[in-house]
Amino acid sequence: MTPLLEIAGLTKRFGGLAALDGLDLAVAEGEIVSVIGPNGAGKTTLFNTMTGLYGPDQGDVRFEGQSVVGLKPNQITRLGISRTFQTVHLFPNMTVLENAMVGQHCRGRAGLVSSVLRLPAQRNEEERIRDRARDCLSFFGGRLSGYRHDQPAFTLSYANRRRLEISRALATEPKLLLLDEPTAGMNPKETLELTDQIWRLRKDRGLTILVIEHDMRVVKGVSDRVVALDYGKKIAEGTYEEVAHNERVIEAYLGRKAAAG
Amino acid sequence: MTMARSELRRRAVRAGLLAAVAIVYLCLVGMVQAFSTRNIVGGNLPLSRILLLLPSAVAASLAVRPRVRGGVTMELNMGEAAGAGASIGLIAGAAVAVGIGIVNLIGQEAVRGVFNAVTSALMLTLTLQRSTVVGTAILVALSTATGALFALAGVLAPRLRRPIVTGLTVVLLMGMLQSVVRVMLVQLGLATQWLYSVTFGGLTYLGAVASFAAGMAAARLWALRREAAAADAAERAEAGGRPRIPRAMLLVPVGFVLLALPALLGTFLSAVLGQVGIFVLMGLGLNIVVGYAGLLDLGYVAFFAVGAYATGVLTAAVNSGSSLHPGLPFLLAVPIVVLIAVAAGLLIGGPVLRLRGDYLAIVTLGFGEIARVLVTSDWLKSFLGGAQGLIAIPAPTMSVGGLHIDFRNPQPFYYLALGFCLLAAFVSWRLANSRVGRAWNAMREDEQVAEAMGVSTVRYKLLAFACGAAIGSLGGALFAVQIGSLAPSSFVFFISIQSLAIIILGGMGSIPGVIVGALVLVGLPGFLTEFAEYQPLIYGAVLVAIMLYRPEGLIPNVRRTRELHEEEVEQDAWLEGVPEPAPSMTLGEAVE
Amino acid sequence: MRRPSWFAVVTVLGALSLVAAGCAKEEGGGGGGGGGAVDCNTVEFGCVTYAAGAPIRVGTLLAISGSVATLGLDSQHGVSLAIDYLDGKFDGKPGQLVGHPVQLDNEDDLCSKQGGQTGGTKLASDPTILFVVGTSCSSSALGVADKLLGDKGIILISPSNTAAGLTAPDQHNPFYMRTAQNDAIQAKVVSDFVYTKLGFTKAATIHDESPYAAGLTGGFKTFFEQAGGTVTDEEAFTTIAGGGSSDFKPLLTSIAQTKPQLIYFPDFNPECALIAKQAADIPQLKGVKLMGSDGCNASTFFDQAGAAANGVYLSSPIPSPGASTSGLLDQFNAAYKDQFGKQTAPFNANAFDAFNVVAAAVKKVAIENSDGSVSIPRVALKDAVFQTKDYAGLTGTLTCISTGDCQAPLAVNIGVYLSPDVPTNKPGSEPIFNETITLEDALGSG
Amino acid sequence: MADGTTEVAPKPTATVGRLARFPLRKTIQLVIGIAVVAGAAWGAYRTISLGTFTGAAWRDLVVFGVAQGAIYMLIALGYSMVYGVLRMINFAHGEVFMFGAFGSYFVARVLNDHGLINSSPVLSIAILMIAGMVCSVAVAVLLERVAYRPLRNAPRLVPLITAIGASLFLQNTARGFFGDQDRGYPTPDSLGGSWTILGIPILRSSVIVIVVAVTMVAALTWFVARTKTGKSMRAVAEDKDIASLMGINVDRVVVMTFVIGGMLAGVAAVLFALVFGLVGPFMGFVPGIKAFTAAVLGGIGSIAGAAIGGLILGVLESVGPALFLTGLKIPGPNQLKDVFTFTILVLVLIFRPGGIMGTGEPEKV
Repeated sequence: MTPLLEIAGLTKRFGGLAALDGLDLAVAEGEIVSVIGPNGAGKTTLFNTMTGLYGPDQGDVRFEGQSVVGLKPNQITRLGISRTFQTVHLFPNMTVLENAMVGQHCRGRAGLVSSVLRLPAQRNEEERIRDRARDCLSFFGGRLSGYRHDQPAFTLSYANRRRLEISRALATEPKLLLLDEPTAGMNPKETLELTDQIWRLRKDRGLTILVIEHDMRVVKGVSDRVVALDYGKKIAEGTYEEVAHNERVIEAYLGRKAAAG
Repeated sequence: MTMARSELRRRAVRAGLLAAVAIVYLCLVGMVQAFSTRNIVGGNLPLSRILLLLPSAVAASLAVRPRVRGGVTMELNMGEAAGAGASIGLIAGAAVAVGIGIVNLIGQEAVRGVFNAVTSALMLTLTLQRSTVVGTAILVALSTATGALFALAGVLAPRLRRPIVTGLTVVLLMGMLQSVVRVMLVQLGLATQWLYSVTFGGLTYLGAVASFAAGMAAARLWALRREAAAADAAERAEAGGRPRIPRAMLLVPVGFVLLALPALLGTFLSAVLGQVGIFVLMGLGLNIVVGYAGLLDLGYVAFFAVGAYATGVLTAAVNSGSSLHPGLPFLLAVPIVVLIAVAAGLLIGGPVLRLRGDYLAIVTLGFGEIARVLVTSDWLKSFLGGAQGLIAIPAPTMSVGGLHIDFRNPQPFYYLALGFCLLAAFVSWRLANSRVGRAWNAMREDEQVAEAMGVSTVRYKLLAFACGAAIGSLGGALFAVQIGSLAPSSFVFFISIQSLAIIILGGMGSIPGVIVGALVLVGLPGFLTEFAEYQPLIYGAVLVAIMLYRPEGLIPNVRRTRELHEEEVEQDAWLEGVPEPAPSMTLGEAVE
Repeated sequence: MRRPSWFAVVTVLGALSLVAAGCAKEEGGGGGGGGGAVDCNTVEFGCVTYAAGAPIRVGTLLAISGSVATLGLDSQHGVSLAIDYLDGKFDGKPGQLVGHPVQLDNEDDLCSKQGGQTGGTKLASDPTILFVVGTSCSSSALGVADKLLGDKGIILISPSNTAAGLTAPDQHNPFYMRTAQNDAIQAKVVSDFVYTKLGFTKAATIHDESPYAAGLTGGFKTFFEQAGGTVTDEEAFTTIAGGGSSDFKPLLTSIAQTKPQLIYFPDFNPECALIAKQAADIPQLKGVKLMGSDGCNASTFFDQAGAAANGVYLSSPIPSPGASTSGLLDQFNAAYKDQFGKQTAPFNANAFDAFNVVAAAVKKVAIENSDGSVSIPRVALKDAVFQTKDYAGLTGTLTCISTGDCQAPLAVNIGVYLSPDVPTNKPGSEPIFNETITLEDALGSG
Repeated sequence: MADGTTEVAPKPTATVGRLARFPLRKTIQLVIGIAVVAGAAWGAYRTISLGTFTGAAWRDLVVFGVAQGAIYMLIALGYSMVYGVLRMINFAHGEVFMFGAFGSYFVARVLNDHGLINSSPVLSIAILMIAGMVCSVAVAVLLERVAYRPLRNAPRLVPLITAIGASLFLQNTARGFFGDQDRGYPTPDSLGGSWTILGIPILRSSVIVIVVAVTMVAALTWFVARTKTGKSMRAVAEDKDIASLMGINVDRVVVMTFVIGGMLAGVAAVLFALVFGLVGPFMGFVPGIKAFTAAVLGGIGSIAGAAIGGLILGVLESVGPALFLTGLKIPGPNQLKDVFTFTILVLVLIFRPGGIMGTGEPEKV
């Protein structure tokens, strides 16, 4: 069986610096894979390249067997890859519900004419979009439900903004979800909660998840497999235990720290 | 709690100085003198005198408003207010007096070498047509008295103040709109001499009193209605029911008034409303591009030109200055015009897809200029008429049961414009509340994220340009119909600014805002033709003032308001300490 | 207190209008009268009736604001003086027309189509307006104000519209006329001057995208090529106020490549002055003569162009020489200076004549009613104006022709200004060339 | 959590359409680019093969263009500096320029009345420059204080619209104050005529404009690179918040930026007035728009970019109509020069969105 996601020889350079350098990675359906590595290792660049924000210089990204290189971000989202951002990027002045409804955009078809005439098909679709958006928000229980639906997103607390971003990504109905440091800025309680929720995303929704994370407890808690990057190359891959004790990984983290100190 | 004396003094001096700057500015820029011939009431109250006293009045009534400092409201008593107002008026009056003195010292000729507006006529206006010393003294006294009076009005209870202010405003408006109202009454076959003086043109004293009373009565009625409505709402909230009258029902009287207007207002006012209609269309179109999609287009006049010229060329049946004159009927031409405009929108939108904000602004400005250059050019003269423009554009006509309707006549034209506006407003409204509108919104807020969430920014940007172009071209088509001939000098950058000012004043993204914006910025100057010269100045001031003090516009769109006051709301929320709802899951569940 | 609002407002408004209606019927209305040949109730467009002592209302639709205000205000002053002179003397006190005072309603044509439309609609909507003097700018009238007012049977008579199109047979509106000279005349005279007097056969033209300048350069081209000359280059620029550049050197260099003997630029200032100044800086234009028109011919040209004004030919249409002998022109000029100061544009005398031509016709057709009111039938008034023949006006002996041109045979002076400092060469000095022709002459040859 | 509370949405299997990978936008833009360049090349070929223009004429056109471009350059620097520091387009900069010209005009009139303009031209030009600078700086600083400072953290469209409003307001204020007729600006007689430099006769006024402009650009480059204020300007341009944490007074730096922009505009205004001999309330608008275009063209925020953009624009406006349109027998080619201005702007931005000297990197998420 072909893996859901297959990355082969992916290379992306900025000027002379290779942010990604011949990276290979495969993710099977239903897996949760963590990507770790020191700052500047190329983790976010990996996400950006996969989702079409950057075009790779070399290599290929195959999703469900077909290459997504050269597609625009919105097309890739339509194929079933969705993501969150390292620094939260919501639509701050739209309401919570509207944010999630934007996620549903790629699953709708209503265009200019049907929107203006409000044809039955468009009305049904609007209804469906609303229902699904509500459903995605309800994933976090009461945190984003009820009166919160009509609040503008910028009034949310930091943790809730992260949750809304995940809900919005869920609303695109992805098969593969890319989470970029989902627990950054959360307190330990919230972090624990989110760890559990990442599990549930797979259990309830059948998602395959690729997660960038710094918090090793989270990595340990969620990962089926861990991939470590440094200088855009894969330096280790395996279970949490294997990677955590890999010498090159330790060196990569400590070496950077030593250099910085 | 009353205010510390020193603080009061500081505030009065500050307000007085601001009023002084405003008066001196109004004199030097020529506005005072320009309005000296329009008598408002009788022969002794021309608009120029009102303008001279207005800054003191406004400054005084604002300066004495209660302020909240550190959670404590500070109010003034009547005596303090009158004193503060008098000093504000005195400072402002003294500034004018000093100005008069300086002019007399240096000599009028020398001053006029720099400031054009300092003429002997202006000096006479300032000294109230009297000798310099006496006139100046009277002016200062008047200014002081005005300051004191308006400061007193400022501390009155709102339920007393509002009717008075409304009454005065009505008198002022009736006086300013004298020729318009007079013509309207004459057309309705009503008498005017009791209301407007034949000799002075302005209101008679009887007319002024009647107008004031009408204003007071209207304000009172409005207040009563508000109270009733509030009581109603409270009752409804208790009962938890829906409004007694469905909102849609309110449209019936509104629609009735809209339909009846031309008959009530007569031809001239209908013509002005027709012009307002043209700019409502321009505003609605630009609103899609700027308000919904967030693409600042400074060359919107291009679509106006496309609409007008395409209509002119397509409907002309005889040689109109263009070698093409197919003579299509208007209704057949309009869809073609819209298609041409959409093509133009895509042509402009295509190359600028990657550009954002400021870059987009300058490039679209360039496209607007290119449109103007092309319609003027000798190169395209044989198609578009060049500098001489197009003439003999036929008016659409219709025959209903033997009644021949010519849509160039102001009243039928009003209905044509109304129809187009309703259509455009409907389309805008439906789009705003749909998947398309949501995509535009998302794109405006964060283009890259919107794209990552599956919104094709290329498609939606082009769609916004195309919709904006289509609606704007309808405005152009109406313009061609209304004027019947086109000159390239009508298609200048100022039209783009005018459209922008309309949506800024009304509130970006707000459809009622566009209508109000067009009424204020296009309608009022249409009624007050001597303001035409100061129209650009007033537009500039409006743009700056709105952005500084009320960036969401007069009739804001909810989301825009949030955007512009994001910081404040955040602070408020923090102050109020909005509690986080309890987590829906116990800690135990979350722990492995 | 349930729903006081709407009903109350409507009731109050209704009551007010009833009161107003009660006071109505004092003025206006049918007028009834109409003795003599005309029955006001049946004749097309009816009559305007003014009650005893009520003022006759006359509109003006002139460019009275913005950068062209000098043009419109100047004409407005001409009309005011005409009202002053109704009693046969310039004494600052208004005279009366057929026993009624005259009241002016001054509107602004903004020198644009929109202005013509707004002002025209406003005046056309007032049934008490007898006739309108205007517009200042041709574009405000053409197809806009002429039609709006004409549709109501209101005469529009312009002191300063010069565009040929307004009185072209296929475009002329029956209620439109003018006392300003048709551009065709000036273009013809300039062409004659350049071809015959100077003996040049190659000329280039520059217009400023205004209908006036484009009309003159177009007319010049037609006449000049008929005479046998060649127009080597036709250039145009956007005015500075309209968004154009102040740098004419590239444009002049381009023109220089076509080797004309003369450059004709019938534009306005400051562009005329800039062209004259910068042409002096182009070595390849050495020996090439420059020629402007009445648009350039203003004191600002000499101020701004300085020494570069030397040797520039300027044309200037003037009232025909016979007119000033009556002494009226001198009186008029003195009164103008007395009441309004410096004359800012050349069309005040045309405005004076415009008012008077119609006033004379009013005297012919006005019907005095028994109650002291006066009725003026609109169509008869128009016809009477068109019958004007050899009327002794300020600008000459005026005759109206069927396409609305009410003009004296026009003299066009062409002067050359050797130095702005030599008083004799200031505008209004002795022309080096002058030609007096009628419109028929000009058009007949073209 | 109970199962089945959330219905798992059916997963659509979207497939990539055949044309999905087709770079539509790039293709459109490439086609436009090629069409314009090909049209221009064809026009130029026809013009040159017609041979109406002499070599001297081309040389003159280039020199005129460079002189005009030098003025654009000076104004463009003001736009660029403000943009660099505040990320806003000071649309009213053209009016700052205009007020500078009026300020110096009133001084020039006094000097002329005393005959100083002709008797000591160098001194009077220096005085005029100072007068122009003072006036422009005053207007620029007032503008910043009243209209822009309260909006420093507002969404980006807000200050831009304010600036457009301020531009309109200032323009019409000047019109009300000083009248709408242009006024003749007294110029020294010695400024007329030309000097021959390297065998090319160049108008004296052009030489002065070019020399002053180049000097100012050099001085500004030095100022920004070397002085303390210049360095803090660069720091604020990088990141306002961090700069203020580093102890830089951001308000002061912003005011300094407007002061310098105003000074450059004042100098440009005096040069403009000396070359064309005119001042008027609308004189700032067109040079302002052109300079703004030049700044964007060169890469807004960059000093070298403003200089290069100004020069390109000046030369293109001067040479373009003659070179590209004469051969195509298009009547009134100079009428169409704004079409060149904005076409080159669009072309450059299509291929280099940051302008010629700018960076083309997309914003980072």
